Amino acid sequence: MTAAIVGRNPLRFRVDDREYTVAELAAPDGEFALVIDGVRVTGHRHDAGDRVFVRIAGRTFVVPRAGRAAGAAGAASRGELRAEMPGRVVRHHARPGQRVAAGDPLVTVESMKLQLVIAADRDAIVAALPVAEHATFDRGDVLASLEDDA
Amino acid sequence: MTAAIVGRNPLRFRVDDREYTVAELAAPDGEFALVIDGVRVTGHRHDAGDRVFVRIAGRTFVVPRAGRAAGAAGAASRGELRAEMPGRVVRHHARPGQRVAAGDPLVTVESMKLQLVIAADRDAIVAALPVAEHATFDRGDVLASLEDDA
Amino acid sequence: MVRKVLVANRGEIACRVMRTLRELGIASVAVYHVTDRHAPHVALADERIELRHAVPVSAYLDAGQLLAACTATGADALHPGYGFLSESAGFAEACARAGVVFIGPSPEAMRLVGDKLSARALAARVGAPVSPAVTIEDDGRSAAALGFPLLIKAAAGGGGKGMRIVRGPGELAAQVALARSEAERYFGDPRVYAEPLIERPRHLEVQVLGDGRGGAIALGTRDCSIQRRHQKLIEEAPAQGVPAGLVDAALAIARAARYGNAGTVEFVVAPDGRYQFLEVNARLQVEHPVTERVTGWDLVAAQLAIAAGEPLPAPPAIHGCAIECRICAEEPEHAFRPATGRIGVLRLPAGDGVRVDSGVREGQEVTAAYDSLLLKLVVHGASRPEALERMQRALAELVVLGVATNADYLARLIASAPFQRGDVHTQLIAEHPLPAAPPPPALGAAVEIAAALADPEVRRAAFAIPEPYASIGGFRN
Amino acid sequence: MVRKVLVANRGEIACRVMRTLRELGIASVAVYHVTDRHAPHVALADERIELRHAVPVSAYLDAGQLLAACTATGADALHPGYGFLSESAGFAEACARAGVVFIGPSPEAMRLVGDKLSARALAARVGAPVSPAVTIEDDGRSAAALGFPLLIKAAAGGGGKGMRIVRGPGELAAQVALARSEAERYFGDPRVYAEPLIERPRHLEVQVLGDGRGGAIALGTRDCSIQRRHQKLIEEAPAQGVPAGLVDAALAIARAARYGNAGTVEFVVAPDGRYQFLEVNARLQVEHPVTERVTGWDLVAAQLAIAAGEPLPAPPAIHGCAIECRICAEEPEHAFRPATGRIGVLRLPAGDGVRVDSGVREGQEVTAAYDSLLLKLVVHGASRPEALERMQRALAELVVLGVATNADYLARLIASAPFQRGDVHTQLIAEHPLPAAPPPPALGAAVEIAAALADPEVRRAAFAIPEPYASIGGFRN
Repeated sequence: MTAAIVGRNPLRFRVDDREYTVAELAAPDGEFALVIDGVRVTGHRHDAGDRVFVRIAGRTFVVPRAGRAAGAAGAASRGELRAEMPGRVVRHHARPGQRVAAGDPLVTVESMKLQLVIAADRDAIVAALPVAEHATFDRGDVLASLEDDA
Repeated sequence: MTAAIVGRNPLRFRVDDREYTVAELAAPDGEFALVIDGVRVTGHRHDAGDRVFVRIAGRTFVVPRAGRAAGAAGAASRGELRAEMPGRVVRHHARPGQRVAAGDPLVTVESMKLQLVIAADRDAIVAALPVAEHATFDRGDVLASLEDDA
Repeated sequence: MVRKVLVANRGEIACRVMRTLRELGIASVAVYHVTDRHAPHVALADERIELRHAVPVSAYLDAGQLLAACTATGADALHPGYGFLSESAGFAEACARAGVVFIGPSPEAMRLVGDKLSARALAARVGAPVSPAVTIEDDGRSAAALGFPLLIKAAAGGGGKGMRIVRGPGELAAQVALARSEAERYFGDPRVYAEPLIERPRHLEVQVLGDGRGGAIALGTRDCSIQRRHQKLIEEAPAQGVPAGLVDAALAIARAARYGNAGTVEFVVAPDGRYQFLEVNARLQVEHPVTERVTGWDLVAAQLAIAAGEPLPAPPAIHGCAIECRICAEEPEHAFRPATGRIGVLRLPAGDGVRVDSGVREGQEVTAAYDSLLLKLVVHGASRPEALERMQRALAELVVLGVATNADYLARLIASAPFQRGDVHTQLIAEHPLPAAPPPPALGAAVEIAAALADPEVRRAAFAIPEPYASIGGFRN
Repeated sequence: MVRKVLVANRGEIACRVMRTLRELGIASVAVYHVTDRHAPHVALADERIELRHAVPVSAYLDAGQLLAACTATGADALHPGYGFLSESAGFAEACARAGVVFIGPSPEAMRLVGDKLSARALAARVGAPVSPAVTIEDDGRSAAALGFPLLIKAAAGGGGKGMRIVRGPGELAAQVALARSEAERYFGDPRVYAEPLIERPRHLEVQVLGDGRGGAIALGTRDCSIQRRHQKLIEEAPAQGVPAGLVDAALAIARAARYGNAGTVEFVVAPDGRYQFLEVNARLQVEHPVTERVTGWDLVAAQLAIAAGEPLPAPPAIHGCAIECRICAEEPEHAFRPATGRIGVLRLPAGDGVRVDSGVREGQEVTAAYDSLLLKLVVHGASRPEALERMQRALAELVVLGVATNADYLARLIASAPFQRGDVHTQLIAEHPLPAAPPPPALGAAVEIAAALADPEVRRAAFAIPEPYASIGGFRN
């Protein structure tokens, strides 16, 4: 059971084969406020990296985030890992066509003087690493694309 | 009574004609821990922009900060306003030679898709606006330099 | 028993009422103006309804929107808190018409005690001492017979508004005119009266619960003499040196008024021990927690029980001493004028015997739109000295940065000899300004250095590290 | 009276001791391992000394460094808290040799009650019921005469360590060997003894204060039957259904031991009401706040008064009911195994009758280096039902995110019928796992959507705004 975006304007998520219309309201640090199918839902939330803690209605839930990419990239759409800020590719750790497991390193990038490793967010086959080693990229550029191992 | 840096390695401040050797220790958010002339001093601190709240030894002090520059730049040395992140100059609001008051806008910049106004941090005369309108700049570049109106 | 209560208030009192509702298994509805959308009382409630108004404070005074919110949420009762509409007989009547239980006294009792002249008459009728007062219908010369100094008050008044001190016949007419115009402006009622001024009085009050049928019990006394601008700043329970007969007088007044629900009967006590009836506050008071701490009772739960028609319990025993400090956004060194700012750092005291009733959170903007009360520190100890030590400890632990508060001033006041001795009166603050001592040089320098090192530019000059990475996330190291 | 106290502990108990020291005007010294440099107890103290050791927990057990810290800071007394060196007679002696007042019983009394066999003998001598026990010096067959099931315990033991249940003769020799090796490992003393196992017992205890000269008073009872892994999770005061004679037995033991300072005499109560002496805990207990709440006494202040040689006061009256929940970093659904993580969000409950003794702060890393206790929720109410409602409210307000805790489990446990009835025993948790119900679909979807929207990439896909600006500083909007 994970939530996937299936529409924008209005924002819609699919969870467990059901779709929900979602609007986000402002909330203080550590909290969230959503309107889901017209019902206001508020609670506390903390992103602990590999898992997200969510507290709603007096219950705390821990939602694991499988193969979350550390640092400067994540899965914008299911197949693509995009850069969150401009930078330079330092090294490739995989080749197109290679089978990788969730968490395997794909690319090391340097942004704002920090080196960050972009990792696979699921078990997959590397489709492409569009930015060559030592080449620079801009925010939003695709750093790696994956395809399902099927 | 304000504190000015008069030395580094070790860090030294001058306050009210006396000099103090200062070391900073790690501290949680909202707190500070210093060693001043060998004595550990801890407390809470909040930067409210135009004034800093400092709580030490059960007393709260409010330290005004005259003519502080808002936004993405500040006075690295007394005459220069430098960029804190890369960006592009959108517009100049003053010309070299012009007399400005503390808080007057000098340059509007765009960084990371946000527009920010760099303002004068004191009453002064604009010495230079080294980055032209629409030109890009890097972190640390001088965006404006001021000279005393004397 | 009610099932869902709309809390027609904000800040600490709204939070405090909701906590009891939750313990009783009663649903709560918050109302809020958009400026309060991140306020704690909105987060604490089970449901929330926005009140729309151009003026924030007016939103909470809008009877129509409040009753519409009751209808929309199915709330079968309304708790008014204090201030706002809590003492409006008209609003209580509107609630009754709408089928919503108003948690408070009946409109009739509110009207009776809300008018100072009818309340005085009632008190006199049951034998409570009242000041020799003169209703002023002329330019003031009718009051001169009382002698000077005189106090002029608004008949419809309360909270110190419309009150003027007259020290001699020369200023009488001018002050009467001023008092009338203030009374008209604040209360829509220009009637004023005069009474002899008692110098350096104590303000004592009795917490009562009435059943609305002529029964009432007392939950002990409070001393609320520490005031600034006629508003209380520190309260304690029980009061020391309560004159004989004062508590009985309060009960007689509550019974004669057929007072229902929680109320407070206030008295002024002269240095020689003589006392006079002052007024009745027909609501839960800001300072009710000190009574809760020495009785062990929950006054909001008691209000709900009375509203449900339950009989009054036997009066409670009093244990130890409780003290409350009102922590306000204000500047004691500038005549306690209200202060504004964003609360950047908020650390609340904890530990045994310390209760914090807070209506604010870190990150919250404190504006002039609302009352300056941020939170209340309430301590309880086995004795007054123990409670005082505990309050000093709580004040030392409290950290509110980003807006000026009276916390340091309160610590100096509590440490002062008159307060420690219990030698208090309502003019104490005015007579003892207690300015902060200038910091010793080492402390002053530490403050300046710590403040300088808050500045990213100073930090860069000092340490030459890229600041974004040094300050984002977790602890700096 | 002492002037400066070194608190040889960490976490909530160090904070709690320091708060009383501050109220009494006594300076406090914190000790800390570098891993605790940002911990609340270090910030709360007047002075602080770092203890150096490769193993964090060993730093707090290093008698030499602790006494050197007393010398360096001029501390004239030491409060050991609980755990660590609090029950080490050798350390208490070392303090005395160094001229530092150890806030606790005398080394002699500690030794007498610390050894389970000598404590049992003492209890039997004053007529307190003790179990028919057999000291095992062979492979266990000497214990078989007691019948089965049996409990094997370490003579030097405590806290459930070295304890083994033997259900039949076949496993006796193996379990004795295991118990011996655990006893040797934990306590450096392989002596073990056997006693008949009481099924489903309650754990009741008496808080005593002794003057060290044969005088002692009782501060009422506590029920600490709710345990997991032989460790207490929920405690309440006073205990219900206390067998006649139990409190007097506790006092007789404390007096015969010439026990000085605060201590606890523990008993096991069988379902039929018969009770047996269990052990004496020669220190302040984790659960002491429930006794503070029902007596109104400050037990740390009482410890300091006794250490200063003051006479014992008259025993206190007991008011209402107090309950404590230990909030631990652990996973109830995985046999309560300890959990680790960084506390990213921490919101503590507040309001009337709620006390929080916390040893953690937001941003703090919770590691396996220390005990899993994060904080204690303590509530007080006029009755047990009122206290239970208040605890549920406090648990609902508590937010700890970033590390798994037992808070939700405790809420389910308190809501369960046996606990509500007070039908508790030490095996209740083991017999009632109380798993969380799966969330209803709408709630489950809300959790997933809220979690997804915590991800910057999902946010970008959803809103297409530059995330750094959306999340830095103040409220998102």
